[in-house]
Amino acid sequence: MTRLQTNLPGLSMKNPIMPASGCFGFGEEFAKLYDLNQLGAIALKATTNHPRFGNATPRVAETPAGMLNAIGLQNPGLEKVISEKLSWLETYDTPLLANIAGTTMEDYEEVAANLSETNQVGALELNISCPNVKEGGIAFGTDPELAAELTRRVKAVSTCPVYVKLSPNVTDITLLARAVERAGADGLSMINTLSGMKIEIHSGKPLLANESGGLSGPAIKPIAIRMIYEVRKQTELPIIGMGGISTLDDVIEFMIAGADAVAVGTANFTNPFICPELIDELEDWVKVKGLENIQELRQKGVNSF
Amino acid sequence: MTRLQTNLPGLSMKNPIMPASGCFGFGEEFAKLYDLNQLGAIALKATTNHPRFGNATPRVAETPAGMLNAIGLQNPGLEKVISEKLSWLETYDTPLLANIAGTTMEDYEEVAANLSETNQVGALELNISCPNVKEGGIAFGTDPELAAELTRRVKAVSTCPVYVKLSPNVTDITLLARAVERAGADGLSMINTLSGMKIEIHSGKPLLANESGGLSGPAIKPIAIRMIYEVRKQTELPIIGMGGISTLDDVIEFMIAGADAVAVGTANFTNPFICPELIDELEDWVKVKGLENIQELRQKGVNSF
Amino acid sequence: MIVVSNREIAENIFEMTLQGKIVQEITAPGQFLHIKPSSQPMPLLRRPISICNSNKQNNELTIIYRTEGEGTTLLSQRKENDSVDVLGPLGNGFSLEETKQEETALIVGGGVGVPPLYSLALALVERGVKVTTVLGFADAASVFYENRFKEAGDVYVSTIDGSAGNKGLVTDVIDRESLQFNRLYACGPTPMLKALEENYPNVQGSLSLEERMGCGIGACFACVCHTQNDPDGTEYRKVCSDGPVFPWREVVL
Amino acid sequence: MIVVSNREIAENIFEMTLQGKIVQEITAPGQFLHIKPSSQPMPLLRRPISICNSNKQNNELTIIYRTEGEGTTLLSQRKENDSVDVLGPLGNGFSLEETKQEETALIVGGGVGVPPLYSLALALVERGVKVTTVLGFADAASVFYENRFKEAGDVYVSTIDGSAGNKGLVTDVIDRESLQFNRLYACGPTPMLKALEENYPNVQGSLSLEERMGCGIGACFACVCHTQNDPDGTEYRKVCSDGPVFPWREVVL
Ligand SMILES: Cc1cc2nc3c(=O)[nH]c(=O)nc-3n(C[C@H](O)[C@H](O)[C@H](O)COP(=O)(O)OP(=O)(O)OC[C@H]3O[C@@H](n4cnc5c(N)ncnc54)[C@H](O)[C@@H]3O)c2cc1C
Ligand SMILES: Cc1cc2nc3c(=O)[nH]c(=O)nc-3n(C[C@H](O)[C@H](O)[C@H](O)COP(=O)(O)OP(=O)(O)OC[C@H]3O[C@@H](n4cnc5c(N)ncnc54)[C@H](O)[C@@H]3O)c2cc1C
Ligand SMILES: Cc1cc2nc3c(=O)[nH]c(=O)nc-3n(C[C@H](O)[C@H](O)[C@H](O)COP(=O)(O)O)c2cc1C
Ligand SMILES: Cc1cc2nc3c(=O)[nH]c(=O)nc-3n(C[C@H](O)[C@H](O)[C@H](O)COP(=O)(O)O)c2cc1C
Ligand code: FES
Ligand code: FES
Repeated sequence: MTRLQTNLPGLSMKNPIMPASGCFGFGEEFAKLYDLNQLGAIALKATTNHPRFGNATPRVAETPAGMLNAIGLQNPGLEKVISEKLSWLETYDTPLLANIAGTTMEDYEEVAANLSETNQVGALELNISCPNVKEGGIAFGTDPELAAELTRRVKAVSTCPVYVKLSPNVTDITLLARAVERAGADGLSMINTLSGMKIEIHSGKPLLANESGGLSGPAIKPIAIRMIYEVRKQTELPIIGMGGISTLDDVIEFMIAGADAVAVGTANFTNPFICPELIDELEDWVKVKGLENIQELRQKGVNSF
Repeated sequence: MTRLQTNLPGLSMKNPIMPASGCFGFGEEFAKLYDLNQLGAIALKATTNHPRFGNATPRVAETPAGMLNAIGLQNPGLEKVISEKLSWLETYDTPLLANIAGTTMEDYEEVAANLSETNQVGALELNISCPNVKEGGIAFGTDPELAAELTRRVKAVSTCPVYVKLSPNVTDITLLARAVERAGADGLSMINTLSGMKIEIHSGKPLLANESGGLSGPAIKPIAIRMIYEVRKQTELPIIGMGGISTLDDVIEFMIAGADAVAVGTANFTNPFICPELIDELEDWVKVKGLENIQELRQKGVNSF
Repeated sequence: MIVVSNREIAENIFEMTLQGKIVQEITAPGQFLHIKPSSQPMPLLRRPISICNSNKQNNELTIIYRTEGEGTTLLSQRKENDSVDVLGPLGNGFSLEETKQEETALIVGGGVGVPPLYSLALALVERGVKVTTVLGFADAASVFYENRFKEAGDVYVSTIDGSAGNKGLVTDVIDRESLQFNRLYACGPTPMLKALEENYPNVQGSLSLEERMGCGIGACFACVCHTQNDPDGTEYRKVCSDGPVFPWREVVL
Repeated sequence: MIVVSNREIAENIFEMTLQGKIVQEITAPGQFLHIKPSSQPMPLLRRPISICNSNKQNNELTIIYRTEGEGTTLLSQRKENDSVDVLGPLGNGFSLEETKQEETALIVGGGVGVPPLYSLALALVERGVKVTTVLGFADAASVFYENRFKEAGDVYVSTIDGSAGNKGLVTDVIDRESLQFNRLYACGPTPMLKALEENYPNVQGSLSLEERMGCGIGACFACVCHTQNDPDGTEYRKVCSDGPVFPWREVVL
């Protein structure tokens, strides 16, 4: 396993593959299917200070090679996440990346402070980009100033490294990346979903109760690759890459583009065993290719072969 | 045919369906397959003041439910477009939407002035959003001020209506739409392609010689629908909708979202007869639904049924 | 799983028999499968389809589905011996224990809500429960399994246009025939379930719900619904893993 | 078109026979088909595959393809009697007129560049042209159609690893055997075509090119290449509609 070992700030990972936030709950369901210790890390579902029910249903819709979701950050809230979810996860030695969300900067600070205090999460992932929260969450993800200020404030109250999850719904994602880097981010996660909509022509209405939702899945992969490639040219910050990964080739493509590790989201719904399968395939591939360690891929980037 | 009649500024169309710019050349190839007079209009390939060879090959790549292209605005230049292409098109009575591109505002003005002077084009479509032109074309599409100024200047030298083709690679497309509306645009075309990339993992290099390219096809449809829906809420300007249309349901979905007419791009490559087929299907559907005219769809919008 | 047979049994209604080991894991009528419609990567998401009946001896189960859109249409094209990617059995089915011997169970199904009720009917009869079934369809062409349900007891069919059985809704039939029952089991369109809940405010038994799903296993929160006694609106149930079967009046319809 | 047969004739190399009226429209060896790999919407783009041979009597044509990626793999799974969505025949083939009776044509093919040359060889022989063929493959397992080409004249096979025929490149064979010819026809990897063009700077004849395509009919400008005598670099040819066959030294390789 050592060839796949991937050490990122706060996350000492057996391999560079983790499930993406929101597509894996807090791990309980998948723990019935396989041993979570196989995973490089686990990105937890977004946690907010108070419990959230989320949006009305329907919350998901299928699109060509993708899906829209408007879950609306449903979660049991900070207190229960700590008392129930994190304590359940304690038996695993896989590092946790706790995704946090909020409406105001104070919300984020509260969640960040409390979660990092538990010493149970390896790192925090600031979800500044969820397109399904209307109250203002979106602005953090599109305005470099706000993103930087939020990063700075969360860093100040956190005892563990902080990754910022970038939104693709922006004109120039490198501006956001550089802004949060200057503000002290320890790493980047990219990309979150693209804002999209589907209209159900029989009713003539948007299919999702929330009208629009976040587009994920293979359809968005070319956009994710382009953005990671662009950001990688401008920063050496660790990048957790995601957006449509469902095959070994996808994992390799993301790492060549500049990702240090990858997260698998939507593909968990099609194949709940996708993460351990990809880990096995990657291990075989690295051996066949004779790579000493997986980091060579991303370090050499587009000169890999 | 009258139920499908669609009258937009400069374009008196038998039906609301046209091929999208760049996916139909100047019509010559498709004229061998069917009578171009069946089409509502024809969006011509982008024309620049001087001939352009475009980018190195490979220029196209397939992606999940989509494709990337980096043609780079190859075209024979203003002079030949007028002397060869427009004169060939003279025998058709289908209105022409001439897509124009350039590097500087003066380029656009020159092409716009000359093309509209021919009296052969019904309207102009300002391509301010082609992600494959590096010299600055991109800035026009992402900066509302620049987009507005360009629109104003092109309007000033044009004798026919001017549509502005918006880029989806922006944080808030409604800002662009409103800026060009205030600057005098007669209509909007949306959306152009999303900037994307594919890395060929065997070589470890971007597959396209140009590295990145524009993502089109069904994959981007949810993004197009969302953007048209958003823009429609803010303006009554005519919208030519496009992005992944390949079925009758798609056409209807775009019109409900707020498009007055639609353009079909990538689908012409899969099925060169797609435009006349969709026109026939739409005509049947309108009859079955008992609509007096197709505009009812977009006028009622999400309250259609 | 392997397709044993796949045939149209009513207009746009297909019955597919599948063979595979997961049949052994079925614990109750009302559980469902999460099915990948095609062997190709697209369409992306699985489709939830109820288990209609199963046979542990030969590892076979039956599903019945209507061709609604892309996924079910692709499913209808699968042929004998094709292999189908199936996740399941998922969810919690109907609990049989709640109905005592000699009691009468009224089973009410609407359209493609009918399938999961078939194995329920058989299981109830096996327990010694008396079963009466009311099946509602759009029209004569979409009626299926009427005779199968007769194995379990009296069957009333209604169609909206009256082209088969009684004209009207299932609730009309129940009223007209003054059907009496101790327990009510239902699956079908939400308006039907709502009407039943309103007409029989004290009814005991359970209903099976539909909701659009992502994962099907409880991880993505696509399929949640509100609960009825929940003043602050933060309580929820997941249709895929807490349901799809719920007691009457537990969740908001 | 309808699949008459589809079978593996060498490692990852399939020969498919298709039937349909468009066979009547074939005008020259070297034209190609633009094939939708699957009956599903994905993959989106068609795949260009050369016509290997055709028979106007029974409306059949043959293609030979290597399973490279998603599209050709899907094609390899198509079965007898399946219908395949085919656009074509497209492009301009080899012109036979340029070679006179009694002249000698050297045909050089590399890998999956070999197929279009087969009908060319037959057509040349029919004109009374003498044909010598050199076929280059990666290894013994990928060799195909060696015997077929023998119907048209002498055949030399080379493989890169020497596991069949001569070891080395096709150009090595031509040198070693001092093959003489009036015309040279070639199709294969660009490095092979380049080597031929450099080794025989005055050669007459033509070559067939590959380029990634969108439309396949000349409308999208995906497949252009530069021309050789073009000081300002704005001249171009479209591989799909001006080619795929070009005279030597017309386009930049
Ligand atoms: C627990 C459960 C059991 C079901 N059992 C049956 C059954 O036994 N027989 C039967 O015919 N149908 C059943 N359904 C409905 C069935 O899942 C949908 O008809 C089917 O998913 C439609 O897929 P499609 O691709 O044909 O349609 P599309 O409209 O193209 O589907 C697009 C997307 O929407 C989802 N979707 C569309 N309609 C529904 C729906 N009603 N419920 C859930 N998801 C939907 C699809 O799964 C897919 O992800 C059940 C649904 C649930 C939730
Ligand atoms: C005029 C012409 C004739 C050809 N004739 C033959 C033939 O007779 N036999 C044969 O085996 N191959 C032939 N090819 C190559 C064949 O088109 C590709 O191998 C095939 O498209 C690969 O598709 P894929 O989906 O399997 O591969 P993928 O790599 O998954 O394809 C992805 C995309 O790239 C395109 N692509 C990939 N490789 C090529 C290529 N070499 N040329 C053009 N497009 C490519 C595909 O068409 C598709 O759009 C020909 C190509 C051209 C241009
Ligand atoms: C159902 C669903 C729920 C999601 N919830 C979250 C979330 O809570 N927090 C977050 O940062 N991202 C969330 N995401 C985004 C994913 O983590 C990921 O960034 C995105 O889906 C792209 O990856 P994919 O294409 O592999 O799914 C969610 C995605 C989906 C599909
Ligand atoms: C090969 C190709 C070339 C294109 N060239 C142009 C162009 O010259 N000018 C332009 O405005 N848009 C161009 N486009 C964008 C299309 O007009 C259209 O906006 C986009 O492809 C989305 O529609 P689609 O998904 O139906 O293809 C091009 C698209 C493709 C695929
Ligand atoms: S479908 Fe994912 S939680 Fe129910
Ligand atoms: S493939 Fe479109 S021009 Fe050649």
